Amino acid sequence: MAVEFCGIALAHPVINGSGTFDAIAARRAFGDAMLDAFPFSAFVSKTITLQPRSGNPPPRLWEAQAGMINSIGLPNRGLAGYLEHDLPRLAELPVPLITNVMGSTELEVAQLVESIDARAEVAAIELNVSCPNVQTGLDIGADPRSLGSLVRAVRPLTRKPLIVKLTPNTADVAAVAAAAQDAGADAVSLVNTLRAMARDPGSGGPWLGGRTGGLSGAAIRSVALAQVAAVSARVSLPVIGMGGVAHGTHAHDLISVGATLVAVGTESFRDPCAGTRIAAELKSLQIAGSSSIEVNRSEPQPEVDLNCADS
Amino acid sequence: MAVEFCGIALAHPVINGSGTFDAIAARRAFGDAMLDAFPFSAFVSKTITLQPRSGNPPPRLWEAQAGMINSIGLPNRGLAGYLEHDLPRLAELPVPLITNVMGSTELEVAQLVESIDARAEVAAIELNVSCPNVQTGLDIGADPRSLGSLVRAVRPLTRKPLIVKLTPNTADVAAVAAAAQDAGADAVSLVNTLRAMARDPGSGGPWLGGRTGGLSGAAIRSVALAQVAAVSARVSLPVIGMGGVAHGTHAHDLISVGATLVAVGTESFRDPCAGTRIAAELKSLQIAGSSSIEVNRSEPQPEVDLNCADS
Amino acid sequence: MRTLAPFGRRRVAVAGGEDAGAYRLLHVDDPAGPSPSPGQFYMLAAAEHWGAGADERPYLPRAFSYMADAGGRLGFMFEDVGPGTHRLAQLDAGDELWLLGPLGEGFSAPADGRRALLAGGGIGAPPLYALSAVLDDPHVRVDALLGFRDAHHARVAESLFEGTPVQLATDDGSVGHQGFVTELLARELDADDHAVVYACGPAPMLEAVRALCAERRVPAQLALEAGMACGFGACYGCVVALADGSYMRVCVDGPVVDADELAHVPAH
Amino acid sequence: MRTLAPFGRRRVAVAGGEDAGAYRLLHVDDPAGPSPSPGQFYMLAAAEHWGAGADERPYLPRAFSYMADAGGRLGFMFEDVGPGTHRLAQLDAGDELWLLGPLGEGFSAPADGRRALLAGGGIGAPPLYALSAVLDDPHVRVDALLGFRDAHHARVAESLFEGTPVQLATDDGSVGHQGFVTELLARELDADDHAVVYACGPAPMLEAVRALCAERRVPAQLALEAGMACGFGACYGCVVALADGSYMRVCVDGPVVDADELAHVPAH
Ligand SMILES: Cc1cc2nc3c(=O)[nH]c(=O)nc-3n(C[C@H](O)[C@H](O)[C@H](O)COP(=O)(O)OP(=O)(O)OC[C@H]3O[C@@H](n4cnc5c(N)ncnc54)[C@H](O)[C@@H]3O)c2cc1C
Ligand SMILES: Cc1cc2nc3c(=O)[nH]c(=O)nc-3n(C[C@H](O)[C@H](O)[C@H](O)COP(=O)(O)OP(=O)(O)OC[C@H]3O[C@@H](n4cnc5c(N)ncnc54)[C@H](O)[C@@H]3O)c2cc1C
Ligand SMILES: Cc1cc2nc3c(=O)[nH]c(=O)nc-3n(C[C@H](O)[C@H](O)[C@H](O)COP(=O)(O)O)c2cc1C
Ligand SMILES: Cc1cc2nc3c(=O)[nH]c(=O)nc-3n(C[C@H](O)[C@H](O)[C@H](O)COP(=O)(O)O)c2cc1C
Ligand code: FES
Ligand code: FES
Repeated sequence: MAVEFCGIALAHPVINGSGTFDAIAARRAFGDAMLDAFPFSAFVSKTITLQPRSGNPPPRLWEAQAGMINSIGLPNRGLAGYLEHDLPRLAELPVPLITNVMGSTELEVAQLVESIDARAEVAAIELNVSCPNVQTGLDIGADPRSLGSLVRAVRPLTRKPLIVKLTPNTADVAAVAAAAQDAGADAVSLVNTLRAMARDPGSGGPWLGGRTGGLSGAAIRSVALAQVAAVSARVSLPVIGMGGVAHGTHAHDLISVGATLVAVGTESFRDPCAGTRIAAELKSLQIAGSSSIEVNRSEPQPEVDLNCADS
Repeated sequence: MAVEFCGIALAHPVINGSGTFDAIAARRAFGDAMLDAFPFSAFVSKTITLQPRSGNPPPRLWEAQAGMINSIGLPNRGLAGYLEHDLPRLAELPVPLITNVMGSTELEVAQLVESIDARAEVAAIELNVSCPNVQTGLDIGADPRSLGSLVRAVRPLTRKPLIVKLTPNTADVAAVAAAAQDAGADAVSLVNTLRAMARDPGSGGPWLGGRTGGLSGAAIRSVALAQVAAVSARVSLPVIGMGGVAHGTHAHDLISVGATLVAVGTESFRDPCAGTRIAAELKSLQIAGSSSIEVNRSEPQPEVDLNCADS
Repeated sequence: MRTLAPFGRRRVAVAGGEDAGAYRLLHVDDPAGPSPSPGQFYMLAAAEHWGAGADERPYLPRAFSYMADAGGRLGFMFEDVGPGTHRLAQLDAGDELWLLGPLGEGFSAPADGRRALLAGGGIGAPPLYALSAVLDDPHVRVDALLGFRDAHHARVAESLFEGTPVQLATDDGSVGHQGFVTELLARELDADDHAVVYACGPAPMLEAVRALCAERRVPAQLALEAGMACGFGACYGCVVALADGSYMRVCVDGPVVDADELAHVPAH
Repeated sequence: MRTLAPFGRRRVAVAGGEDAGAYRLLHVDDPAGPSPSPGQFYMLAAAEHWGAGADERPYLPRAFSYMADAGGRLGFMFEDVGPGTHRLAQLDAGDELWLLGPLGEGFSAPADGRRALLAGGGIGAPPLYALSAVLDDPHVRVDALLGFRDAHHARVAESLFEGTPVQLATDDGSVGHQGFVTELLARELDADDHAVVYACGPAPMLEAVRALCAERRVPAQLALEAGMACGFGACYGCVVALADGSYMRVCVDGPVVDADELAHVPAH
């Protein structure tokens, strides 16, 4: 099950999705037993921004059909607080660290990448680009051009593997992935959450403090599989696949369409040890199946003239 | 509950989603009792193309988490067959008819619109634009520019209300809706299905004959609500909202964020009379609630600087 | 034959359930429903807890041929092969079901004095049993040829087909002929091929029956299966390719089809 | 006080369930779990059929304070207010649960000879009952003040709080004082305010307790509620704003919080 990812040796292919497992809080709740049984082969931090953020006003959660919507709003201590307070504690985890960062300008992202690059505790950097471009209003991650220029600008600032986390809220995620690859990214990860909304049963207004939020969990599994397949077919970079993974079969599906690693998010809320369970289920599937999975990184092409998603 | 839509008087706001109710087949299964208890206030045809299509090879269905994926592939008799064989039978329905059409070129769409325009039995025309633009490869409905030019080209060819059915597989559906409005559309409908995929548990390859398919049903409800809210806030056109509607509350949610009509798709597979039930539930909600629903067509704006769908 | 279904699903009560070998028998009270025609089917869903099973399924209703129909009480027989049948197998007296039907085109009776040969494999038995119950014309000879995996699966055959001579075949020979039901069928056709063959079962078995009957020029009616979402022609999901290259919808054009309309019976 | 939870959810058996007035009591065997501290909670989900309820929910586990803890048997009390509690209310002896916990920060015992005033509203009673069971120091006076909608809801109070003097308040006056539990609390504080107030209940009631204790300068520990996804600090979803403008996560920083850390108790 051991796997190499951008030169980093990992015990198995299952890691966490950014923002879905707080190892520091989990240690408060479960103690050091959590370290010995750490569920993931690498730990991805919650998104870090330059300045501290308190996040969105509550309510931040809505339970959807076989999924959930969140509008957490990236609460974090900010870069300085992360480096000083969080990173030393995270360094005590038994696995490599990936720091996820986001900035609203190229300059911000550059500062984040440079400072993280300076820290030996961090094995890789993940860019969260699911935030609006100040000019276009579109998410940077939805627009190949602005994503490309962002990655090109920060790529030289670090020798660490640079992972770009793609948003699913775009017409052609494979084109965005290709732009990331051309701009020098070392890997891509997807999917982030699907933009969604819920109404307050009482007031009738938006339920979430952030008004809209992101859908995750089982409900998005088949959308994630389609996007990971499309991206894996288009780019040669290693891909981290995620979206609704709850069992080894789901991880196996993502790996079979081309993912190198699989990340678990929402399922950890239902089962804090989901990562361990899924890695074990995946292992037995891989042993059962043709020793190693035969990976197919060619995009599924319809045989039909008009292929319409809807019918 | 009576409502006017583009000058068409409807008994209630609940219609069917294109391709999710075949009134001719239903009459074979249920007889004329189906006519007397027809569930929808208007009937939308399955998508009609210029030439006959047999559709995608089976399997065409996959059951997902609280939803389903289809790759039907727009089987239909083609324009001539529709006009000669289907339309006379559909004209026997007790409600106004909306014909949904799709073409892969402007010329094809123009021919479809012109010929449908000539038929008095048809009350309105819906354009399905969830198909790839031959040049860009992107769905026409994902690209404001190509959609705008398509609508501008065919708008003059009919006096009937022209509805544009939007795809959710795009970064900014409101921008596409705005392009449709600027080009002269009379209404927009959304959401179509979300691009999704499933793997064959046996072979490991794609399960669906069309390789990828479209996700519908409860799983996409909260994504549809967010997109209908965003579109209603951006355009002044009447909006037909759909996506996972299974109960009156879901219809009520869509109308509250600005939809004029609500369409039911997948739920009709679980309950053929879902339209009738949902209209009744909606009615009692509207009576219970502030006499008429207070509609809010202003887009939900986050109070936070960085609004990231994912957090 | 097609009996029209009332428009709309009905919430009905389970009168009882029993395990029969590898299968589950479910008896359902449908007082408001019409009497169905053999080969027709119903869409079933548990009224409670339909979903949240393996992989958060089932979501859609499931199709089942009716096996028996006595005074508004319907009988179904199925095997637990996934989340839908697993949930249905948990139901017992007093539980409730959503039921839609009867749906589809059923079998048509044998013409011009032909004998009826019922060839079933596994869960293909139910519609054939329903057929045998109505073929009570003394001038029509009826024989049932049923194939099962093993004696455990074949056990259900005992409780069925009273009055109809039954020959069994099992893959492991633990009861009856060891081998395929089509071998029994060939033997019967050798003896007397002035017959109509009625078949239901797994695709490979149906394909074998189709090929055999085509070669012998014996008319055959096959009850097909396909994954379904709606059961009444709404979704176009349940198609099977016909010999002329077009597709039929198993739920409205079938499930029973004349064998010679098919070039072959597809795997799914 | 905080007892660490074993890492990972445990599949445990329901020992029994009973209806107590408007509430459901659930007794759960958790032999592998540690003994929790009053005010802590567990995340619960039915092992079967968790989902496919109203609106295809629940999907996430649900948070419940434990009410009793005797030799590895935990007691919970809840009201059916939605799909999650509805499903849990169906569970009975032999059914299984997924359980994670004990979680969060519980109450701390009263210091320097203060009396303990337990103020509960509706489903706020359980953690206070758990607290009363451990405050068995004869030198510490304990009084429970419990508010309910009506006598039907108040019935559960009888079965609880043996050994602790209980005063009841109901909205409709059908039993005990007609009015708010905070009126009983004010009366008690008039009599003797060398006390620590422990409160759990609906937000408006907690806010009234907070305001009252702030005004009287009496220390109060509030057990808060918030919608939760994980219960162990992973999702950042369960936040409540503190007086200093920052947010606390109810599941790891709470659920018990010193009242003076809050400017007010928010509605959700
Ligand atoms: C007209 C008709 C009559 C029938 N009569 C009977 C009967 O009398 N008795 C009986 O036992 N059965 C009968 N069947 C078959 C029955 O409908 C299926 O066994 C049932 O639908 C299986 O559902 P499930 O959830 O238990 O299994 P599923 O999980 O649905 O698995 C069944 C098959 O579907 C495929 N599959 C697996 N996962 C998925 C997915 N997520 N989405 C889509 N397909 C998937 C696989 O090929 C699998 O073998 C009939 C079918 C038809 C069409
Ligand atoms: C620390 C803690 C301890 C608790 N202890 C107890 C206890 O001992 N006993 C007890 O009865 N309860 C207790 N609760 C409350 C209990 O967790 C909730 O009542 C339960 O989660 C309700 O779930 P439900 O599915 O039944 O209802 P829900 O449908 O979840 O409704 C509960 C509330 O959530 C909101 N809501 C409605 N729909 C949604 C949605 N789709 N997504 C998100 N929110 C929604 C509404 O405000 C609604 O009033 C505790 C809560 C916490 C945080
Ligand atoms: C509560 C919550 C918080 C999240 N926070 C972040 C975040 O801070 N940064 C980020 O890149 N992704 C974040 N995500 C997205 C997840 O990392 C993941 O991409 C998404 O949830 C899909 O995976 P899942 O379906 O397994 O949850 C968050 C998701 C959830 C549910
Ligand atoms: C089986 C199936 C077939 C469909 N066929 C069409 C179609 O032919 N044309 C079209 O515009 N939309 C088609 N749709 C999309 C629906 O009209 C609708 O937009 C979508 O299913 C979302 O609604 P729902 O969640 O209520 O099903 C189809 C959907 C399904 C499930
Ligand atoms: S099952 Fe929907 S058309 Fe046959
Ligand atoms: S419930 Fe997830 S952080 Fe508190």
